[in-house]
Amino acid sequence: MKRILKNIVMTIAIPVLVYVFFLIVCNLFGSPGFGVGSDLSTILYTTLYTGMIALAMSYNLTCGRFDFSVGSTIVLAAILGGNIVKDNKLGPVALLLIIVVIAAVLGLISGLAYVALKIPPMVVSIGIAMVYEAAGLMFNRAKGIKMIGNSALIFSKPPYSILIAGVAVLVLIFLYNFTSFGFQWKMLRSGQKIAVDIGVNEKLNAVICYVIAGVLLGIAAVMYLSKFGTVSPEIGLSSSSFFMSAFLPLFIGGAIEKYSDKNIGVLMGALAQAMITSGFGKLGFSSSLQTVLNGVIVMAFLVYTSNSYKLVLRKLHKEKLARALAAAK
Amino acid sequence: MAQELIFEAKNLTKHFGPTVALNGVDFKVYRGQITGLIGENGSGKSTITSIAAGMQPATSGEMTFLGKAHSPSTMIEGSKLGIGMIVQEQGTVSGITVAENIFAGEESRFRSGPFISKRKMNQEARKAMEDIGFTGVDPAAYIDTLDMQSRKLVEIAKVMYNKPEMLVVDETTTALSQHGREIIYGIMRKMKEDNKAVVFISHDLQELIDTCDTLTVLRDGDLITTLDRDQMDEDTIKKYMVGREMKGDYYRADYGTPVSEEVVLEVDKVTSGSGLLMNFSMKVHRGEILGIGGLSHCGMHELGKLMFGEDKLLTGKITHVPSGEAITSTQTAMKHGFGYVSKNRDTESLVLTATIQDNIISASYDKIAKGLVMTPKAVKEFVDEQVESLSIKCAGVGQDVQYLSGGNKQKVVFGKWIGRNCDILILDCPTRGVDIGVKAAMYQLIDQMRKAGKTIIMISEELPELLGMSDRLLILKDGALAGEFFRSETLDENHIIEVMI
Amino acid sequence: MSEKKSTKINLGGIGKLAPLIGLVLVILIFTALTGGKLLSVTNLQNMANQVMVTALVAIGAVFVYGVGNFDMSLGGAVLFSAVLGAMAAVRSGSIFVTLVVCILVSVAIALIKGIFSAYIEVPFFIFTIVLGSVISSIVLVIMGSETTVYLKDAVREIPTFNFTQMTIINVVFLAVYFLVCLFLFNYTPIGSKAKMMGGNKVSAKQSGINDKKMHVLTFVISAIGVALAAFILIIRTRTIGSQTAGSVGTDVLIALVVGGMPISGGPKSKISAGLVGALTVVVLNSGLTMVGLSTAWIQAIRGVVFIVVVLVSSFSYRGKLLPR
Amino acid sequence: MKKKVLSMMLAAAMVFSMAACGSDDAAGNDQGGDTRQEEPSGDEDQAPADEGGDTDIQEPAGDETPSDGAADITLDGSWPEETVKIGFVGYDQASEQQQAITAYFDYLCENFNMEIMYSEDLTDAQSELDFIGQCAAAGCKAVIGYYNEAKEQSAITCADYQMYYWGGFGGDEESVAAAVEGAGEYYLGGYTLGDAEYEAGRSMAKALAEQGCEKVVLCSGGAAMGVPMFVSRKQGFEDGVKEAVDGGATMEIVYEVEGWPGTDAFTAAQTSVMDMDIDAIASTFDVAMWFQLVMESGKADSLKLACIGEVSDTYYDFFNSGLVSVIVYDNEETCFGNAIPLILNAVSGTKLVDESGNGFLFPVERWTITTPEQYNSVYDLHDAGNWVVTAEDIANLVVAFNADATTDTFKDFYGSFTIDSVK
Repeated sequence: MKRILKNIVMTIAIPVLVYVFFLIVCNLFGSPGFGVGSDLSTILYTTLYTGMIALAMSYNLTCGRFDFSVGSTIVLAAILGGNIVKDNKLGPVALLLIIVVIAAVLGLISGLAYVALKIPPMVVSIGIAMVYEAAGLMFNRAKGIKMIGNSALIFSKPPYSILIAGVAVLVLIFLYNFTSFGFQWKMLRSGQKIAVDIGVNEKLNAVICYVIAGVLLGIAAVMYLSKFGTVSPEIGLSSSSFFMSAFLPLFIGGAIEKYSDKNIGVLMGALAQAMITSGFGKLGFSSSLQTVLNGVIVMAFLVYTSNSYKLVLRKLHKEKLARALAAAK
Repeated sequence: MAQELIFEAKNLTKHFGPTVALNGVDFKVYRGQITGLIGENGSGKSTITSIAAGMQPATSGEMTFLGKAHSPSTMIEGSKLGIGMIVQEQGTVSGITVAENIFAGEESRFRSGPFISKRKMNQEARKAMEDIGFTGVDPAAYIDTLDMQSRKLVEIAKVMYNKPEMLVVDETTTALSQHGREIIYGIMRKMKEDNKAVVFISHDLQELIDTCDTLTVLRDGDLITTLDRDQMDEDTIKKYMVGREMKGDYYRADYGTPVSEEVVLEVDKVTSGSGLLMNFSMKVHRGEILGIGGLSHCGMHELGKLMFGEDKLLTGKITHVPSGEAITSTQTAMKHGFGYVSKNRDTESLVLTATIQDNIISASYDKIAKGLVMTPKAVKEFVDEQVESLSIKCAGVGQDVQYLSGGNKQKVVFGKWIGRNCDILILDCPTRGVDIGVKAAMYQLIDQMRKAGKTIIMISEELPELLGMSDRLLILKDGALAGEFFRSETLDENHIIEVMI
Repeated sequence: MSEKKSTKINLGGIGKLAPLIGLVLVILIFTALTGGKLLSVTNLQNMANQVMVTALVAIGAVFVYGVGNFDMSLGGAVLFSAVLGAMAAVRSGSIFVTLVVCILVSVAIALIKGIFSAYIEVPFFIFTIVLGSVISSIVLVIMGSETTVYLKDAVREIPTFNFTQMTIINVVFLAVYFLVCLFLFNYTPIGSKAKMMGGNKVSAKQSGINDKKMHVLTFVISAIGVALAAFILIIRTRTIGSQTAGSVGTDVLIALVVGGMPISGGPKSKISAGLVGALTVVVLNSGLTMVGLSTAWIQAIRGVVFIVVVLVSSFSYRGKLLPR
Repeated sequence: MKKKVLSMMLAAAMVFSMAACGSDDAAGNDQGGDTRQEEPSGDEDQAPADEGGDTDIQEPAGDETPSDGAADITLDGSWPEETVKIGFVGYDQASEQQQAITAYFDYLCENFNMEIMYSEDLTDAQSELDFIGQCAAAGCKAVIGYYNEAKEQSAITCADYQMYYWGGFGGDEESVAAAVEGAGEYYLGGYTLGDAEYEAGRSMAKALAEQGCEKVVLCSGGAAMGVPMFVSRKQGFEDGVKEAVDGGATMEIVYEVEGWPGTDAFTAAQTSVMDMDIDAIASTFDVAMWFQLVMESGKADSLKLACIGEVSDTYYDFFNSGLVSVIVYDNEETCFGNAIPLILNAVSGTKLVDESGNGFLFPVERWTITTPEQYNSVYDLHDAGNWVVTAEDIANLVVAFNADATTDTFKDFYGSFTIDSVK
């Protein structure tokens, strides 16, 4: 029982700390409206939206596969799906299904491309991102999708946003912990050669990761479309701006994974990121200053996670040193 | 008793790109027998067994197992068909639990409805470990919490869980402690009693002679002969392995040559960051071959790295006596003419994807470059000299090191340090994974270097090599000095083994 | 084991020459498609100017990628040195001061990156993506309300260069920097050390290669390329805004990969990858635009060509495991 | 290894020597059109080109009878014989204004033998100059500087390539003077709305004041990022508010939202704005990203939106429902369409120039739409496929068609066009 309590505390530690910090700072300096009323709904939306993107990237990044085509998948899925729904005057459920299916197919394509060509994933994903962006531009003569006020756009507000994101996370928890895909994924993450020698089908596992990423990006696309009602095509790899805010959740998720589950960890990271952004907003920082501060926080976290093994090592050395000195006497 | 055939390979062939690992080998394994397999590195012995186990496909030829045609595509399929294999390298994946390692790839066995129950998996894992007498490990713990020995035993438990009809033990014993070896010998004996088959591969001739019923010798991908128990003795085995009479002395022939009193390196109350080495002191004299032996985890490898400034030094000091300077980093060590050949050659002494030329010059840029300029001519001279003097067989200096044989790779490493003409050479298992032909050349080379006045510190897990080559031999046990022996004809392995184990 | 001549090498050989073949192919195809206009004098001058920034930065980046550091912050570095250089130009009015400021600023950024990659272990690739966006935002904070920096308000008249003079300056800068880098990479230990470090960090360290010094040194060499690119940007466009050099980060990556540079660096790195890659990309862009395709088609084709060239040059190292 | 390096050096040397010798050539005969240029086009400026049009006058003489000039040239895309390729420097293909311009130019290309080459999304001076070079290589005759970061440097680069340049640099006289001096006869001039961006912000504020809005939120877009266009629009809006307050209205800017939609910061700011009790949101770029939020918050009737935008279907139902009350509209046909007559005249040898013989700045009206009737008058016209400035109007301004066309007739036609003159 004690261990479970410790796990829960550690899992929610980071978001709670961030919340308390900004609550104090905002009330002292900035306008006091932090984490209350409409600000809360923004934090909820940003948490779920950034969380979906971060989760989509987490399944590939931890296996060494950086995916540049995240942003372009969201844009293309929203534009194709949105126009189909708008032209045929379909309802919200159709909007969700169509966009998620399209995004899953886009994920499948980029997964198959990577597995078939066997060239570094980062390189493939840049080529794929270019092609998806170009497709988004060609479709509908660069008008993208404009369906403002359309009745189907319900997914940016609770309860629908929580519903779709919640179901997605539950499915992921099930897949990650209770299916052979999850087990084999964990093995491939740190023991690629051994796993492949034993007989684990790495290609299938990689493609599944890309499809899962596709589905999650589809959900993110639906939420984005519901929030703004319009998506315009990106060009010149500028769609990479979509995943800039996903790094912090990814690393916080990595740190929290031991205490609970990777997917919950990433969501907690997204919650922390959302609170940081709205906290900065309340304190009246300019958007460029916010980018700088966000960047510094991510860098600090990068340095911590990649050097935390040194702390463990130092502890071991200290113990051994004590034993050596004792033996020497 | 009638020997019942369990496994047969007919005209088995395997090509790795241009090189031929196996050409047309016929190999039979009988029930109730431990079939020994021996051969140089690259002779194809591991290739046969990994094809049988399903780790890699054969280029041509067929196999029959338990009377049926047999060609498994993965190790999981192989184990289901009844062939289990234990390899030398680490076969467990870190970052996941012990149970997940044991049932890697076979999770669906514990599926109840859509879920895979971790509870059932842990239960079965505990049972599998208890089957081979390996107790006291929590199957739900992360495997990283276990030391090397226990991780290997987890691997053995995994293989035995599938109740294999034929078990392949591929050079596993060398990396294990005594306790681990006992477990393996026990398993092999039990398999033999249950009228199942065991294929045992090892470098240690004595071990093979003690345990195997028949011994098959392989060389360069061809099956040479199969010896029965009575025909097995070390010299005939070696003769078949090398294929020609061993000309001249294998090790050093001279005894009683005096060693200069001058101390060139002093190790004073040293404790290494990792491993067991603690408060260890020793002195090294100029021009001597100092042998350091012991079991694989006794701390000698950490000592080697410390002397080269590679590892973290918790206590004590290592000083290069002639200059009085302490060795704190690789740069200072190399400044004083130190050289270091690591035990894991492919991951620490060589860059496999680089060319032979780049590897050989990688330790002597300051020697080749005049000022800043390193002319291709100077580089070519430097490298050609090494390739000739060590007679490295290769398609050209521009060939990638990864396409060379084990022996030639080791020659490149030696070339790297000899090119720099170091005074003090630290060799960690210099002849590991090298075939006997090249081993003999290595020993001659080490002897020549001694004669040229170089100081050599040879760390090795093979006692015959230590006995044959070193002027003075230190034996380590659990991080401390267990015994010191001096070179003499009468010295033999038994004295040393008592101290070592 | 018999030592038959390894066919592996010539298969790899084709892989090595793929980028050069790619460049020639692209030139031939588009010369035909544009009825020779591609190689018209105007367009050659045009391409010489366009290739400048990408080539200069890519050639320097070969050292950094070679050591195994995957640097995505080059665009930010060019922007930062260009903005500060332009500001110096306006206040000092002298071209020489501008060049010196560009060099100092880009070397300073290089040292920051050097410290992080050598002394503080960090997943360098993600670090530079974040560093790139931070640098661009710092530029906005510095420029504040000054919006864009125009050379024409300089204290003393900065000499303007007409079109042809500009081309000559470009050619001289690129040729000199390329030859210096060619010399450093192939005729001094730096290149070989970088290749070894990129190939296997541990064994490079065990051969006595001082990895910390090498990390910093390779960043400084790349910083010189960044500074030259920023300088040329200033004197050519005479206007530096907050969006300058926005796409340099990805252009350099594409140029290096198309030039045959392995993503993780190591022994197969070659200095020619920077130049050949940049030339191929410029010819491709120029040809596609001249053929009169819409922007969307241009980018789609560029994406496909990018993947195909990488596929061809990856034939020399195909393993059983999926590359990471 | 050595063979490859040598072959590589050879390739590089070959490319650069061609560039170097190419550049000597161009320096040699700066004046005349480059004879070795591949395109068969005759020299535009050497001798007055006399394709097709029988009128052969350099300067527009007033006494020519208009009738015979226009008679034998039909508007079916056959004139001028040799297709006039024009480069268009754009910054965002997805922006509504650029899409509206593209539609208008497509219509004109059906009437005149023209071909427009659109640039990729250019963000900085260097890629702008690269694109201009690209147009020269593709054989363009002129470049329309819809987007301009490098100011007069673009005009000078066009002159180097012997191409005409259209662009008013946002009404910046200093840059126009430098362009005239640097680019000479290749600079055609451009429209000016008298510091267009500043005026747009000011008229938006004025219109909102007239509609009695007191508490206003301003979306300043790229102002914080130092993009000149947005900085002056914001400045204009703030001054407009000050003027309204001096004129007795109670009006103040309650909150400023920076940056672009899509970033987390923008989303957070939008939500907090919806909480404030404000009666207007003004944006220095489009305002479509607010519709969804305003509709959901149920403030559609109490809130007014103003923006610098387009007459297009996105705004149609929101303008008619009264949600959007003010649109400051640079009508693409008058603001950017005027480039076509200038280019056609220059290409056919009858370049329109001001009294001192150079390219000139001419004022153009910026329309402030405040009533649905005004909005629908333009929208219905476009919807039905006809245009405010038709091909015939443009033909009238080209000397080859109508000998009476002069710089003054051109200035009057475009200068006087207001929302009310739309039939």
